[in-house]
Amino acid sequence: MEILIVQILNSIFQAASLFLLAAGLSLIYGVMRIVNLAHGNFYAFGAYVSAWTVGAAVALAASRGINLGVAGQLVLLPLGALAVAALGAIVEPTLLRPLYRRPEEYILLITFGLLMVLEDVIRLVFGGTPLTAGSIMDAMGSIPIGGLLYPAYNLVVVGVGVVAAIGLWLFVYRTRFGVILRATSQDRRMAAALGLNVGRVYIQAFAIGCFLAGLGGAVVVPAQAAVLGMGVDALVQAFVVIVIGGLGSLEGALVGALIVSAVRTAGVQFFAEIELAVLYLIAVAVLLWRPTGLFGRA
Amino acid sequence: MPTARTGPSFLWLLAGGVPVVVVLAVLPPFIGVYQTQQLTYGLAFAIAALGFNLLLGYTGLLSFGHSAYFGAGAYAVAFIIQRLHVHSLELCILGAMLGAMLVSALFGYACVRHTRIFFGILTLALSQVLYSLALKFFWVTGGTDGLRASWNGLTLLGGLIDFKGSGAYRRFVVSYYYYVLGLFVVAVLIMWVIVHSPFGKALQAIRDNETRAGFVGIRVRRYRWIAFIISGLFTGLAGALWVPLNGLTTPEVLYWPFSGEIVFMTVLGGFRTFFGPIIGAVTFNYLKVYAVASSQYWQLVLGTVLVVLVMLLPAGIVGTLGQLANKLRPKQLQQG
Amino acid sequence: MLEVKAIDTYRGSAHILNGVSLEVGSEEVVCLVGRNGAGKTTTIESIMGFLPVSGGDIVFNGESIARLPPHERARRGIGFSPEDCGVFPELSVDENLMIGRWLGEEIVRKRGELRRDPQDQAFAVFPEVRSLLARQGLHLSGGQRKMVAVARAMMLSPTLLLLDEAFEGLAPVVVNRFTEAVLKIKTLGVSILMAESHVAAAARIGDRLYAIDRGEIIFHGPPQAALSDERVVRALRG
Amino acid sequence: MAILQTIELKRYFGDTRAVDNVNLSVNEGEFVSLVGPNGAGKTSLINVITAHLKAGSGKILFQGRDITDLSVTERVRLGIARSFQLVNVFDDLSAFDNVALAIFSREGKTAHLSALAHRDHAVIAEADDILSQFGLAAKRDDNARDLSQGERKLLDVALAYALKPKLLFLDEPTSGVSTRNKAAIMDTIASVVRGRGITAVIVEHDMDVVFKYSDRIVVMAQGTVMAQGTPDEIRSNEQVAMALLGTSGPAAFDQHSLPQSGPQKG
Repeated sequence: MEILIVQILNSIFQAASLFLLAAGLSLIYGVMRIVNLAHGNFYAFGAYVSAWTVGAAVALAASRGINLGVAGQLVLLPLGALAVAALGAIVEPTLLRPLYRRPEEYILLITFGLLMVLEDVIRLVFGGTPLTAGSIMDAMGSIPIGGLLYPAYNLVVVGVGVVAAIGLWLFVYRTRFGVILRATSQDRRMAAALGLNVGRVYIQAFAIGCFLAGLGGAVVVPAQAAVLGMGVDALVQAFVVIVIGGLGSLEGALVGALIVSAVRTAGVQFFAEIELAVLYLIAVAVLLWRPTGLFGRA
Repeated sequence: MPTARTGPSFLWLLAGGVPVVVVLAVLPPFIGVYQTQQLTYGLAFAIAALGFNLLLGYTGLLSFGHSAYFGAGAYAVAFIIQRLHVHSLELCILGAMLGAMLVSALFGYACVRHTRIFFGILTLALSQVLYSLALKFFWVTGGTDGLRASWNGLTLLGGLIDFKGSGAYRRFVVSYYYYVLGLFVVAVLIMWVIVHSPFGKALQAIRDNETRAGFVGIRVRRYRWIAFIISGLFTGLAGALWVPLNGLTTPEVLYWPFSGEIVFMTVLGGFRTFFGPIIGAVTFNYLKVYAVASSQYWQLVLGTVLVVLVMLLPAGIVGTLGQLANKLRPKQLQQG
Repeated sequence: MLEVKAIDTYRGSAHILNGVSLEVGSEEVVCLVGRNGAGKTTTIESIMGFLPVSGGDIVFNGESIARLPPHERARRGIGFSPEDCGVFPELSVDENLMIGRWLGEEIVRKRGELRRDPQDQAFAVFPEVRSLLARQGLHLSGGQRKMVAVARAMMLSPTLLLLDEAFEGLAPVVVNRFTEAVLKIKTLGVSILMAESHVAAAARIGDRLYAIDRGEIIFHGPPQAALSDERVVRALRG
Repeated sequence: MAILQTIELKRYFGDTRAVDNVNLSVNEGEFVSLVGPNGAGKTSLINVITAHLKAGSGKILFQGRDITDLSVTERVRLGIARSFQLVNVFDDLSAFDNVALAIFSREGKTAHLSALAHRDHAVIAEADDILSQFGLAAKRDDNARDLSQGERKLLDVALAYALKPKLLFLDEPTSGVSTRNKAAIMDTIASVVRGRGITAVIVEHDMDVVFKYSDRIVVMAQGTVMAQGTPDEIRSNEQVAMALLGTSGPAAFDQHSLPQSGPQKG
C-alpha cells in the first residue's frame, strides 16, 4: 500500500515537471503555430541556471557564515525560469519573427539550430559536470509515509505542479491577457483589427512558454541533477505528451503529462526494458485513433 | 510537333554528371586515405539526403524521423555481419534494404495520414520507438555500445574483392570508396528517373495542391506512402553503406537529432533542387568534421551556421546559385 | 475623413487593385459595390492594413495610415467587421465583445468623451446581442454572428466602420433588421464604408456609391445614378 | 437518359441549409447552367456531387450507379471532373506539366516510376493539343503561378477537360476574368466541351452567357432548386427574375433595361 502511494507520488512528481514543459510547448504552438525544437533545451537551461544560482548562493553565504535556509534557497530556484523567459523574449523577435512569412519548415529548422547552439552554450557556460541544487533536497529532509521515508521536496514539486495547473488555467481562461492570448491564437488578423498588438502578444506568449519550460527544469534540479543532453530527451517526452493530449491544448498537456508519467513509473516497475517504446507506441496509437490528440482541435 | 523543353534531357544529365564522376573517380590517389574516407561518408550521406528529399522537396512532407531508416539499414548490416556471420556486403545490403523497407512501410503507413507539423512529430515519435528499442534490447543491438561491423571480414562484389594481408585497410578504403561511388551513381540515376517519371510529377502535384491532385484522380495517401517507402529505402541504403566505414553502429544514428542532421544537409544544399541535397550532404559532412576537429563546441558552430543559412540563404547552396544564375542571364542578354 | 488615394494592392503576385481611389465623409454611408472577385474585400483589407499597398496613400483624419500596422489603425478609430465575421469561435460572445471594449474605452478616454460608453452604443445598435453574451462564438447562427461582429466593432467606439458583405447570406427579414442597424450607427455619428455585392441593397442604404470592377473604380456617384449606369449594371451582372 | 441524378440530396452547415433536398437530373450530352444568387448553394451542390463535401443525406446516382459513398478519386475515375471557382491548379508546375499530369493520371500512368515523363510522346502531343485548344500554347513552359488570372482559369478548366470526363462541372469559369476576355474564354470553353459532346454543368452569373450556351437552366435559391427550364422558359419566369436580379418582369434580363423597384435579397 505504502509503495503504491509512493509510486503515485513519484508519478505526479514527474508529471508536474513534464506538465510545465509540455504546457509551454503547447502554449507557444497554440498561439503562434510554432513547434519549438529548442524547447527542451530551454528546459535544460532553466535547470542549469537554477542549480548554479542555488549552488553559488549557498557557497557564497557559507563563506560569510550565513545559512540561507530552505526558504532562501527555494526563492532562488525560479531564477532559472526567469532567465529562460528573458532568452525567449530575445529569440522571438530576432530569430523567429523574420521567418513567419516563409514555409513552416524554416522555423522548425531555426529552432533546431537553436537547439544545437544551446546544447553547447550550456556546456560552455556550466561545463560538462552535472549540476544539482541537492542542498534544498537535503535541507528539507524526508517525511514518513507509512513505513517509508519520502523526500519532502518532492511534495513541494507536486504542490507547484498543482498550483501551476490551476494558475495557468485561471490565467488563460479568467484574465484579460488570457482572452487576448486565446483570441490571437484563433484569429490573429481579427485580433489586430481589434487593436491588439499581435507582435507584442507573440513575444509575451513565447516568453511565457519559455518561462514554463525553465520552471519545469528548475523544479527538477534539487531532486535530479542537470546533465548534458537532458533537453533533447525532455523534448521527445514533451512531444509524446502533446501528441497524446493534443497540440495547443492546456488540458491536453495536463492529461498527457499524467498519462506519460504514470506509464513511465509503471514501466520502470513492470516492463523496464521497453518502457520508452511502450510510451511512443501509446502516442502513435492515440494519433491514429484521434489524429489531433485527446484534447486537440485541427 | 516542335519538341520544346519538357524536362531536363538525359543528355544534359550525362554532360553535367560524367565529368563530376570522372573527377571523383580519379581523386583518391591525390587526396590520401583520410580524405577518401571523408568523401565516402559524404557520398553515403548524399544518398540519404537524396532519399529524404523525395519526401521534403518533391512531396512536401518534412520528416523528422529519417534516422529510423538510416539506423534500420545500419543495424541490419551490422547484425548480419556480426550475428549471422555473412561476409558478402551485397547480401548485407540486401538485408538492410529489406529492413529499411519494412520499417518505412510500417511507419509510413501511419505517418502519411498526416501532413505538415503532425507528420513531422509523428515521424519523430516513431523513430524514437526504434531508438528506445535499440537501447533496451541489448542482446540484439548491443545497447549503448552498439554493434561492431568490422571491414576486414567483408567481401565485395560477391567475393571478388576481399581484404586480407598487408595494406589491407588502405585497400579497403580505396575500393570501398569506388564501391560507394558506384552505388551513389546508380542511386542518383534511379532517383533522377523517379522524380522525372509520371509518378514523380504526381508527387510534385500532391506537394503543390493536395486537393486538386485528388481531383485529377491521384490517390494522394497511397502515393505519399510509396514515396515514403522509396525515401526510406534510399536512406536505409545510406545507413548500410555507412556502417563498414564507421566500423560500428550505435543508437546515436537512431536518435532524433540525427534526423535533424539529415534535414540540415538537405536544406543546406537546397531542397527545391535535385542536386541540392547531394551538395548539402557532402558539405555538411566536411562542416561537421572540421567543426568537431577544430572545437569541442562543434554544435555551437554548426547550429550557428544553420541559423545564419536559414536566415540568409533560404534556397540553400544550389538553390541560391540557381537564382544568381537566373539573375545574371537577362543582364548578359541585354549586354549582348 | 477617409481618403483612399490611387492605391495598388497585390495578393502574392496577383495585381488586385489598380489605382483605387475613394472617399468617405463624416457621418456618411458609402457603399462599394462589385461582383465576387472585383476587389471589394481587397480594398477593405488594404484600408484595415492586412494587405500592404504598393502605391498610393490612405489618409484617415488628415493622417497617412498606409504604413501603419492594423492594430494602430484600429486604435485611430476604425472598426471592422469582415466578410466571415471573424468572431473568435472559442471565446464567449462576452469575451469577443470585451476585446473590443478595452480598446474602445481607451479611445474614448483619449478623446475625452467621458460620458460616452462604447458598450451602450454597441447594444443600442444590436440589443439582441445582450441575450447572447454567454454563448460561444462557435454556436452562433450566421445572422447572430454578423450581429456580434458589428456590435464588437462598435465596441471600439469607432468613427469609421468597415463592413464587408454585411448582408451576405441573411434571410430577408434579417436584412431589414441590418438596414435599420446601419442607419442607427449613422445617427451615432459613425461613418460607414460597406462592401456589398448586391447593388440594389446598397442603393437603398448608401448616401454615395462606388462601383468596382476588376480592381478599378468604374463609377462614383449617387446610388440611383448607379442603377441607371450601363457600365455598372453590366459589370455587376457579368 | 440521365447521366446524373441526385435524390433528396442534403447538406447543412449548422443552421445554414446549403443544399436542401435537391433532386437534380442531368441528361447525357446536355449543357446545363446552374444559376442563383450568392449563397444559393450552387457551389455546395457541386462540392457534394464531386465528393469535395460529404453529403448529409440523400443519394447521388451516376449512370445509374450509386456513388454517394465513393471518394473523390473514385468519382474522378468514373468520369466526373470539375474546375474550381477559385483557381485550383498546381502552381509550381508548368502549364504543360499541369495538363500532362491529368493525362498521365487518366491513363493510369502516374503509377509508373521508371518511365520518363518527358519521353512519353503520345501524352506530350495530347497535352500540347489541349493547351492550344485552350489558347495556352504560348504559355506552355511557364509556371502556373506566373499566368494571368484568365489563363489560370482556363488552365483550371483544361485540367478537368484533360481527364476526358463524361460529366464536367465548371464552377464560375469566368469569375475574376476581365469582361473583355470573358466572352472569348466562354467561347473557347463552350466550343471545346461541346465539340467533344461532354455533359457539362456550369455555374455562371452572366445571364448573357447562360442564355447563349445552355440547353437547360437550373435556378437555385436558399439551397433548393426553385425553377428549371429552357432559356426561354427561364427568361419569362417572374419568380426567377426576382430571385436573380431583385426585380420583376422579363425585361429584367434585357441588358438595356434596368431594375427600378426595391430589392429583395435572398
